[in-house]
Amino acid sequence: MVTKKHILQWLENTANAMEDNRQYLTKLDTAIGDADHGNNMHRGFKKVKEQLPAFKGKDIGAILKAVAMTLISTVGGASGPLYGTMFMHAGNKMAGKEELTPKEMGELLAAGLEGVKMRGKASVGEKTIVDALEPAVEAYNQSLGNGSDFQQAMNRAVAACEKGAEETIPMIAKKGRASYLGERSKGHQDPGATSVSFIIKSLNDACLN
Amino acid sequence: MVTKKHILQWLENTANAMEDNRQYLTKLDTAIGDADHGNNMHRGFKKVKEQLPAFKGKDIGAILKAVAMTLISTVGGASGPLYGTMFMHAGNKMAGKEELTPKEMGELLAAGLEGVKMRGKASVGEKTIVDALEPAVEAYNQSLGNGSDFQQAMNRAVAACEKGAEETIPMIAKKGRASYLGERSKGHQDPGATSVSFIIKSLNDACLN
Amino acid sequence: MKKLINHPDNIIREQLEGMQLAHGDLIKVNYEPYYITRKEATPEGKVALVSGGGSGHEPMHGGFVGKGMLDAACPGEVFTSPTPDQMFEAAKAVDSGSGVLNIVKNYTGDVMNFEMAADMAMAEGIKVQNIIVDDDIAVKDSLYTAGRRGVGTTVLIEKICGGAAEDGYDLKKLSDLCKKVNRYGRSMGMALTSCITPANGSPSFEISDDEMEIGIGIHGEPGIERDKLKSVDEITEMMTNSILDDPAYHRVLKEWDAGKNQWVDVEVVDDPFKKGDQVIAFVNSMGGTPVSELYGVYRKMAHVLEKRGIKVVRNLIGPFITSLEMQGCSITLLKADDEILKYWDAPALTPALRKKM
Amino acid sequence: MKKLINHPDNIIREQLEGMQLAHGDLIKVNYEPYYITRKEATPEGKVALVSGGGSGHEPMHGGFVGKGMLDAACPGEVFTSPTPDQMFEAAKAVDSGSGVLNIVKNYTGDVMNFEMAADMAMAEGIKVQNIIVDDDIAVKDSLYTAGRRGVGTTVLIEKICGGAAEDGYDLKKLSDLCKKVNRYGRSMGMALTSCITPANGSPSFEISDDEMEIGIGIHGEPGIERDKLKSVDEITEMMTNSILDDPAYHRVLKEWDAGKNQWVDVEVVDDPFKKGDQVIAFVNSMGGTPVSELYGVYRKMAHVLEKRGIKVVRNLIGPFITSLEMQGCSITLLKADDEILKYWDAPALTPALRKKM
Ligand SMILES: Nc1ncnc2c1ncn2[C@@H]1O[C@H](COP(=O)(O)OP(=O)(O)O)[C@@H](O)[C@H]1O
Ligand SMILES: Nc1ncnc2c1ncn2[C@@H]1O[C@H](COP(=O)(O)OP(=O)(O)O)[C@@H](O)[C@H]1O
Ligand SMILES: [Mg+2]
Ligand SMILES: [Mg+2]
Ligand SMILES: [Mg+2]
Ligand SMILES: [Mg+2]
Repeated sequence: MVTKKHILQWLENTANAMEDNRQYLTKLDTAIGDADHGNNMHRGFKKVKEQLPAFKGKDIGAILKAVAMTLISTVGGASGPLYGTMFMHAGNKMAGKEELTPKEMGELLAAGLEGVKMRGKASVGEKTIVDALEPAVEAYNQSLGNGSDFQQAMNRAVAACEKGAEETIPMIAKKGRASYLGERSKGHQDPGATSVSFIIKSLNDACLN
Repeated sequence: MVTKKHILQWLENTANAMEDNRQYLTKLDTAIGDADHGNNMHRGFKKVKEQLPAFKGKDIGAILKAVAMTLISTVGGASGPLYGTMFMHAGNKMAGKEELTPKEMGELLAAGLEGVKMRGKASVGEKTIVDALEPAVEAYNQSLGNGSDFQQAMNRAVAACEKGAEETIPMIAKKGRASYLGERSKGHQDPGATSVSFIIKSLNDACLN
Repeated sequence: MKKLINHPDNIIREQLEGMQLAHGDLIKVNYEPYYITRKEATPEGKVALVSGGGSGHEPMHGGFVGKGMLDAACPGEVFTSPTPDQMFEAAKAVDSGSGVLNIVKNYTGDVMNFEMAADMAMAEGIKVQNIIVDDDIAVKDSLYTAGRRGVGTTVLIEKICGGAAEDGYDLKKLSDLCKKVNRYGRSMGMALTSCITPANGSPSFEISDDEMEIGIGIHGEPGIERDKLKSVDEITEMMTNSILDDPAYHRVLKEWDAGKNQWVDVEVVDDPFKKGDQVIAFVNSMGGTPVSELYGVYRKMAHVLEKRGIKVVRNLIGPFITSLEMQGCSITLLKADDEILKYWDAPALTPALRKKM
Repeated sequence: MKKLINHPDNIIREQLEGMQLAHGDLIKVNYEPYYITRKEATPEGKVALVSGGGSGHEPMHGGFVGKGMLDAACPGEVFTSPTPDQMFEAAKAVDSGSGVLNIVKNYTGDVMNFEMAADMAMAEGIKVQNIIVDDDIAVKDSLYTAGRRGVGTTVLIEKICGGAAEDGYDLKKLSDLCKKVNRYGRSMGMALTSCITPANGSPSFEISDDEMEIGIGIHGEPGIERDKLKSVDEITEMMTNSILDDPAYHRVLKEWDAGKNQWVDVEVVDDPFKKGDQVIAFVNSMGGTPVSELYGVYRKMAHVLEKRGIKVVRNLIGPFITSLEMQGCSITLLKADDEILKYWDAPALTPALRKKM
């Protein structure tokens, strides 16, 4: 079972990952964007991390919604509303829950993906967050459907997510700021697809403990 | 005797010297001024050179005054009025003359120096044109007074002028733009002192032929 | 990085404090969250005009808050869209009951954040419309991209719609004017140097001494193409002709349908410029290019327009929508009809733009 | 060298052509020799205000020609004083019979050229006075130098004396006001980068990434001292305090004595600022520094002034007296009495500065 402790650990791991990879994500965004993605993600999750102690009394749904509000009001840019909506939809779905079954974790992830797609209208192949998040969600749920346990499913999700992020390299961006570059957006890994892979990896790391 | 031909040759030599040393003079002015002295002198004497054919019918005084007007209306900056007044006073002194005795040449130079000093109020030691021009005029007239011939006197003038220009190096500027630098103006040769040494050298070269 | 700043983390706050100290007679800065409003409350019956976007484009938008232009502006982090809570709080602060028009530059982040803010404001009973500005012709198609960026026309819209709002336009009429000005305006930009965002401290793109970047946006993002540095005449001719030759532009823009009570997609088409058009010509500095060079651009642009039978009836020249200290310029041409000219000429008194006041 | 220009030899002409095309409703450019006048002739009875100086400081002076400010401006080559024939022709073009006041920045070249021009104009029967602006406190003494340079106060003088001239001041009264404003104004500047003059194509001074130049003029000349780059707070505090702590400044300035019919030397003393003074505060960009950073400067300056008991009653913020694309800023403080405030607030309509028109 995934407990609130795991969720709080996930958020802390994510905050640390964004701090560690601030420059890396910004560098990716320098190539095909406006050089702020690492700064944006770091600003948002730093704030989330500060608020973790205050989240302790909340249920998982409420925690995720509080994260959403924090991201929405601190990140800005494209990633703020996208990740904000991701956590908002995930939180709505998990309302009232104190712990999650592996199946519920699959629902959480799916709701998050659905939130990103609702907000950003992107599909796979457009060089966005969706290119990493959708394979991750699919891998997780498929793996679980095929009888894998939670840990195996999470591992598959992480692998699919990282692969999805890498596969954005040859893509021509069709959404977001990188799309202005047309052909010139080829050959660079998408910042958002990369940051979501850190989020999924952080979740896995949290649940391993 | 110095003829009109010599005077016209002087002006042409000066124009060529300013063209050749445009960057050098500007470099000197970059160190302690505003990086335009070579450009200013080149602009002025280029215009003078263009007008040389039109000067043929004029007497020496009129030629020098025409040069003055051209410099005044094309050079600008500090050097425009200074050299303009130098040629204006020299021209006034030589009014109506078609050729000059060595003594008259001395008067021409002295009138030019007096023009520069009247306009700029500088004395020797202040890191200006005067530091090169005054020794040159004194050397010429002294040499002539001591019985030297024209050529010897001119050579002495050139040597004194160049020495005067070099001796501006350790000086602290007290006039013109370089004076803002105070102590920092030390260690650099004055652009105006240098350009006047080209003018005197050009005169000597012209009269040698 | 050479900038007149303290710590990069504090520049938005400190520069806002500077604005407040400098222009306290015109504006009021709110710090939590950040937004700037006029000093005086929105008069009853007047639609409130709100805009916002990443910081680093000053004087846009904060410098355009004041009589005859914006009622509020929301500054984001440098080159990062502001957040919905800023926009929502600003809307609440300036709504007089006649509604709020949000002027939104077409960047994924700005559009999404303003949409969320509009939803929040409408949930509180505030009438809202979001109008998107997408005038940067460097972005060619809209089918395979996020669409054209909002650039220079934004400044002109803020002046023109500001004048009309002052004159009593209701939300519907003002939205229609805003959409028209956007349809009538087209821009193109270029850069000689990259800017440096304070948070990063290094150039947003590398460019050598003999190169320029064409079709640049205002966020230090790379442009559409890299070229050898050319003369101002060549650059200006290329930019002006590109704007004039740009064909009809089709795209789908989202707006709020108050009747249906939902966001709807509307197909919008810009017609190309044609001989005989009258225009407002706006030559803009990216920040590091001095106004003297803009006059060189203006000169050639005027020659090209004259040759093409386009008449410049008004102009604006200077650093109004910038990219930090980037060197470069943009040209915006706005087809001007009587309504547009009337409100372009209307009085305005803001920190950065002043007319008849 | 990265600039939006064609050949360096043609930039003055081309940029003037651009100004004419852009501002033909306000100004008229004369090309041989170069000078800019207002479009309309000087009204009878009005003293004509003329200024001029090297190009590269735009919008000064050409951008300040128009109602409420200058009647004419003479642009020289880049960073080089214009020539007497320009000033003489400009004086003839704008004199209405009530005389011409030349506003002359204190550089050896400007002073000498304007003096020759005044002599030429007076020989033609035009009443002339030359008033020297020397407000740059970076230059410490006047005994051993050419004296303080004319910098930021020039802009304020052109506005204030422009207003007074419009209001019917005669040549004597206007000269007195001009001298008072100069005595009341003090400036200091600094640079983060060097500018590049088009004719040279290379920086006027070398400066490394962690250095700044303090006490810089506006001609790309080196400053008074080189220092490690500091925070905007430290820089601003140092500049503001330097201006406030500057003691009485004694020097001898030349002016025309109409009674004696000759140039005379007049001893002039500036009194230092004191607690309780009201000031107009002018924070200026050297060209390449964007206005956002100026607000950072303004903020700290306002804090220092407040602490020192000096009250800012008006301000001006932006690139008004520049050094091509140089990055850096200057601060000018002008003690303001009722007369100065009255004409600072008076209407003006010029390409670069506008008030109540
Ligand atoms: N419509 C969209 N759907 C999903 N992800 C998107 C969309 N548009 C942009 N993104 C993601 O946002 C990332 C950029 O985020 P960020 O740099 O923080 O915002 P901005 O582009 O406003 O500067 C891109 O790398 C991309 O992955
Ligand atoms: N008062 C003066 N008397 C004589 N020479 C002067 C005086 N002031 C400046 N100069 C000379 O002028 C030179 C600079 O000329 P230039 O660079 O053309 O003018 P500016 O200083 O206006 O840029 C100096 O090197 C100096 O020799
Ligand atoms: Mg980004
Ligand atoms: Mg010089
Ligand atoms: Mg961004
Ligand atoms: Mg000069």
